[in-house]
Amino acid sequence: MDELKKRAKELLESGIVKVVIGYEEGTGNRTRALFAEKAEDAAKLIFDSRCIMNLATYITKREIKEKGRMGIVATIPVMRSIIQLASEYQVKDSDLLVIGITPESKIMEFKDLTEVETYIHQFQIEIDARNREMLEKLGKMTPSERWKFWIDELAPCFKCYACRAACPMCYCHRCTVDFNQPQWIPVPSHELGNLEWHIMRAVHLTGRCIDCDACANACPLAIPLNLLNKKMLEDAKTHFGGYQPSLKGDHLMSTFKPDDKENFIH
Amino acid sequence: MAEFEPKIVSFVCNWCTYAGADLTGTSRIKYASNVRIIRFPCTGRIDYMLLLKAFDEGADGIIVSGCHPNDCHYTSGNFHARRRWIMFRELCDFIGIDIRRIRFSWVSAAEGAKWANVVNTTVTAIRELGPYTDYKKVANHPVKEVTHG
Amino acid sequence: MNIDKRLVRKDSLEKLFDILKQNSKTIFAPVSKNGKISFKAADNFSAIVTDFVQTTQSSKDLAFPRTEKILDFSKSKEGISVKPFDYHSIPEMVIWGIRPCDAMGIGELGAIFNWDTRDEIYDSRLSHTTVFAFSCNKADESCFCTSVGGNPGNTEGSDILFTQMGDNGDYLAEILTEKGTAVAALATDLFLKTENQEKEKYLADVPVKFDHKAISVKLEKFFGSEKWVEQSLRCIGCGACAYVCPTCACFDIQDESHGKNGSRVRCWDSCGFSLFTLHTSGHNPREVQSQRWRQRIMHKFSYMPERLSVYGCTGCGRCSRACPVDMNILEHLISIKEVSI
Amino acid sequence: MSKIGVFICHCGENISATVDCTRVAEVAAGYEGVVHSVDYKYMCSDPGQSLIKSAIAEKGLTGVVVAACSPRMHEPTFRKACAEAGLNPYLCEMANLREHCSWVHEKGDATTEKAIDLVRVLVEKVKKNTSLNSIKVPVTKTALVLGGGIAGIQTSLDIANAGHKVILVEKEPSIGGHMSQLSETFPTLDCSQCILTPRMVEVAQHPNITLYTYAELESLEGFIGNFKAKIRKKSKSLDEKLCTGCGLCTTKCPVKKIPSEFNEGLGNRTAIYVPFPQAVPNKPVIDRVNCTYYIKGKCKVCEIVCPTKAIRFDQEDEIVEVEVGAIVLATGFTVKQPDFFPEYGYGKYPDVITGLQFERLASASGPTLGEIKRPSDGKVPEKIVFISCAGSRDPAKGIPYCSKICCMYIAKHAMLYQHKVHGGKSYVFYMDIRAGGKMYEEFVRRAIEDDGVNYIRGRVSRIYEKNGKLIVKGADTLLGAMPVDLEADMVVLATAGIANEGSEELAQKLHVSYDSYHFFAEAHPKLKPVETNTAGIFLAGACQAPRDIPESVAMASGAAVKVAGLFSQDELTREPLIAVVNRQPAPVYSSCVGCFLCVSACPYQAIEKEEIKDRSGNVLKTLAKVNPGLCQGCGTCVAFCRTKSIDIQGYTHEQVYSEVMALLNEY
Repeated sequence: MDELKKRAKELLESGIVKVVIGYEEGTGNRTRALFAEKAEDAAKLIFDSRCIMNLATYITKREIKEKGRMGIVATIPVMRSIIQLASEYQVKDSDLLVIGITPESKIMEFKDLTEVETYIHQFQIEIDARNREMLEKLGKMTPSERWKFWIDELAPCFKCYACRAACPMCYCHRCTVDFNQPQWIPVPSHELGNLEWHIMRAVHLTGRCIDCDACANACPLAIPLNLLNKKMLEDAKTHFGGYQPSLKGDHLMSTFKPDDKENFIH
Repeated sequence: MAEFEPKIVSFVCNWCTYAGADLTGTSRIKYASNVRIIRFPCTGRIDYMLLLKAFDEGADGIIVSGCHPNDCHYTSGNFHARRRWIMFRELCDFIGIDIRRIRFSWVSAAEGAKWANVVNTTVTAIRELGPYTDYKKVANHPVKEVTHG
Repeated sequence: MNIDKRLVRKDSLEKLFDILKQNSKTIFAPVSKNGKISFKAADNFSAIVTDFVQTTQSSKDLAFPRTEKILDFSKSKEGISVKPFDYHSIPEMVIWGIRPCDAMGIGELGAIFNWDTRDEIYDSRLSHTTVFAFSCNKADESCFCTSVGGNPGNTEGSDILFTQMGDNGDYLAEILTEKGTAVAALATDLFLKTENQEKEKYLADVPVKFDHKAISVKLEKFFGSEKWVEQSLRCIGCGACAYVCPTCACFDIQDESHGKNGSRVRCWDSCGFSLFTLHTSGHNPREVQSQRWRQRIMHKFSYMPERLSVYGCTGCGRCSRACPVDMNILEHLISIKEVSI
Repeated sequence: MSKIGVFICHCGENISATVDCTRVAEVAAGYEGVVHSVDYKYMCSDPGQSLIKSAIAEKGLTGVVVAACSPRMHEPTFRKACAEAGLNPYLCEMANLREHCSWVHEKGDATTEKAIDLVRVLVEKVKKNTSLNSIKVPVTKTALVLGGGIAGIQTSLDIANAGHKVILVEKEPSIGGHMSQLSETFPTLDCSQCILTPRMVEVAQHPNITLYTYAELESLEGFIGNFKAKIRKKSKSLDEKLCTGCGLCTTKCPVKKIPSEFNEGLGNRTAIYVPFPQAVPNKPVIDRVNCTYYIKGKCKVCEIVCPTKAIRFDQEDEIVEVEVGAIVLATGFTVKQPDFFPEYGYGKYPDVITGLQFERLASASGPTLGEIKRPSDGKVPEKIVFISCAGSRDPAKGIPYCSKICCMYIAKHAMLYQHKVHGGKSYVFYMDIRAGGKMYEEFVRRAIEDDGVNYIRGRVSRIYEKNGKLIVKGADTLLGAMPVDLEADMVVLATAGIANEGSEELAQKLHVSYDSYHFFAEAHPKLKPVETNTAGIFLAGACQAPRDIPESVAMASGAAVKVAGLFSQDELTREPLIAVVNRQPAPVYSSCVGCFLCVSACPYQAIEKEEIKDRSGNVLKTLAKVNPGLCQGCGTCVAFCRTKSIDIQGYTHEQVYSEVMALLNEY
């Protein structure tokens, strides 16, 4: 990835960007976010299969935004997040320069977000085989079996909100879970508090989640909470022909079709 | 013990279903007394969280009802609501919430008889399903002593 | 009391477990779910996992539950009637299989809960708890107990400390407290006399990485440092570190009421959350993540030693392992050690 | 601390017959915060209302719950009563014990229990109610009317005669629209221009009407009562003040062979032209596309001949900005161009024409001065065939709807033909004869019975030419689909009425919605036929769907009344039950994060962006802001907002939450 280092160095030297958000070697064979501000920091940049964290999470973060225009090393999921964020007015061209990484791990430059949008639209959001299998398995269960499954899976959750913090789409300053007049979601991490928090999370990400798995990867207790988002993704396909992040801002859940199905309404 | 009397909460829009239920009254059509109506301006206003809250607080069933498509007083509130319901139902079902306990319906201001029928059929259905103990257990009021991981 | 050292055969552990159960003890032991190990009430010995460096969650959950009802109340026109905490609801517990660092953490947590008014509930949970710690015969790169005054065979905070003598070997049991003695007494024939009382050679090697006293001295002049921002840029402000930490004690009090009846609940909170210090006025004294990160380190390595003369860190390394963005506390402490001011 | 008063109404025996009202009152008295709870025979009666008023005065109530009939019945009554007693009307709620309880359940404990629950719900709700004040929006008492056809003319005159200013914008050089092209009108056969032109003149002379012809809407912003519109006045290359309309220029203009739009291409006009003799204003415009000067840079004959030196070749488009309080859309419709029907050979055969072209042929002011002559050789057609539903009611052609006016004008055309061409033979191919309307059916019968028009129920499959005749191949479905071949001299197609080109763009400019055929959509198909879903914008005539003259005029007057009603007050007063975005102290400002997903969810375009700036004008935060003039209070945004930053007054989060709690818990 010398090309990446080189490009990042140029961008920082030329002042085109003030900071490059990328990946660096972490501890214990992990990789982590790097915020390169000086040209020499660029040397620390790496990219390999371990670099799966969704860096888009950082572009809405105040301390990083304040540094000035950001360059961001962006794989396809990251690019999708960026476009979704742009469609929600959280980021614009002047804030951001996308240093794309293609599925073949090639560097790819983009003039602006419109180009990024066009690029990612070639790829459909596809759920991986393992999770698809899991969805099918759950689909075959009876509702009460699923209920047992989820109550049991969510039991360990102690509401550290790592899933929320790691999600690029969870940029709200005050999450509904912190809304206390009225207290919609119980604060304690008892069964109800956990259940309703995860339902709410799934609802709020419906039509916005781009399936990057950041939430599940962040969970310190390995709760398969991304299954909820994946199910919503599947259902969006089934009922509305799916969605793609789009600068047009025609959001799945803020629009409707007069002929949306209603065989369940009687 | 006495027969189980389901508690059913109903979220309806002011312009169609609420008025429809008024018509049921003025037409003196009798129906089961298990249902309590909460009035909203539009189905578009009905927050999915309210449905969960109703179950938390011990409802055994829920009715959500508003204007037929194209009759919405606000032109498209019910269309927005319908799209949310589609996804919310899927999510509930996936989590194992018993969606047979949530009845969605369109009842216009002219359908007094339909409202009575919606209530009666829902009450019968919920009576067969019995109390929603699964959710009540999870809701645990009063809070149990401790929750460990 | 003087330490009574006994030999416990490897295959006696299960017998011991069963005897404890027969004596109606609730045994919390390391159990694995989705590959993550936490302390759960174990019904049978086979459920217990032993092959790990460190559990994902600490054992603090048992004396300081994530969610704990502290009272019930009922409102009426006449006023409010309160049903206070039911101390009888506390079970007789044995924590089985925690590491010496966690055992040390129990004391540190206690120091916070009792620094002025005593936390009756915490204390009485603890008084009903017997701690069976197991020394570490292996460690990983996140471990640093030796840098914060602990060690892999540390007896502090344990009632009985078991040290396995060699792979698949028998255990040396150090009965350290009255509580330990009492529990051992339930199964005297399993605690055998032994001459071989040497445990050091079986312990994991955890090199000292820094001097915690030096760190706290440095921190006194470190508040304004640039380091905090540099270190915490990648911190996303979740509570994972605090919730797996054996000594993080922040909690929130919530009333959950339903009509006229309700319960008051104590539940975990974290200084890492952006709303933790948000005032109603809109002012937030810790507006940005770097300030919250600083608070975390200062609290553990400066404020606690200063006010409670204990450290808020046992070197268990859980926060580093649990962090989704690789905020490695050891790495950061070393880098603080290395800056010169 | 709340002081709630609860008032249980017996409604004579309507409620008390099945509900134990006294018990309900007793139970309610026990609720926290309830300081007064009584039951009474008729709460809505004067003594009933004074019970409420005096309780408010004596006990200083902070909220009132009246448990009686449906709020849809008496909520205004009791809110008014509270207001008279000095309590904010929005601190009064009603529990529906009659329609929703006593009338629908048998007498018994269960019914009384339900009544108790319903009361408790409203008691807990009203505790969370806050004082609200009705919203006032200033109204600019000028109306903008888009389109100068009969609908636009009628609505402008009605509004102007009601004493309000009107700005009428027409994109053609003259007002008059399609009606001015018509010969006679059904069902009375009176001359179209004879009844229209006086109205056109009235418009031009009316002191309250400003007329902009050859002009179009450029842009629109604002909301009901407060619109700002930019109008583009296309250059006429003419100083209208100087022009006397003598017409010398048009006679001298060397470019004479431009097909006349007004005559549907059946006649010609010059490059500087007045669309038709009775045009209003009767002043020419230069058609720059065809003018020699604009093409070659020389000519200027008109300038030379003009006695008042009114020609301005260098004149540019002018943008006028106007402030208006209401807008009426009367942009009309157009007819499907028949090249759409290759099977009928339009364009290929000059004697296959449209209904509108026939109107011009039949019109005394038309190219043939009212004689029916066929375009190809000017011969009088001896046999003429009319084909209805040319495009209409033809899903295959993408127009499933009925164009509504064709059945009648075909009957009229056939009748006119029979009157003008004695001994001529006319045939009408039809699917059904839709003659709903006063004197309509009779009119069609007259065509058939008195004037001997031959009606054939069936479709025409194809038309082709054979030695100077048009062969019309059809079928008569009343005779078992027997093939009918006719040798016609002329064929008239009743082509479908469709939305104007660009109606979609216009709708988007105005934020009004449109149907799948691009006709503008009314706010409610039954109850709001002249309103759009954007407050302050109304519809008249065929821009909403194909309409005939009487309907267009009726609709135009309807829209005018809506406008006059709106203008009858200096301020718009609206119920404050609308959405609001929360505001908090700096540096938070609001929990809104400005994702603006609510903007796309709002059916009324009521949500705008608001920039929070510091003293030096730097934007600190961009938030959603609800425009109280536009918000109708549906609450779709409220349920949609992730951060619960939008709330709706009267149905707030706190209110509905407490209702659910109250319904299912003991208090």
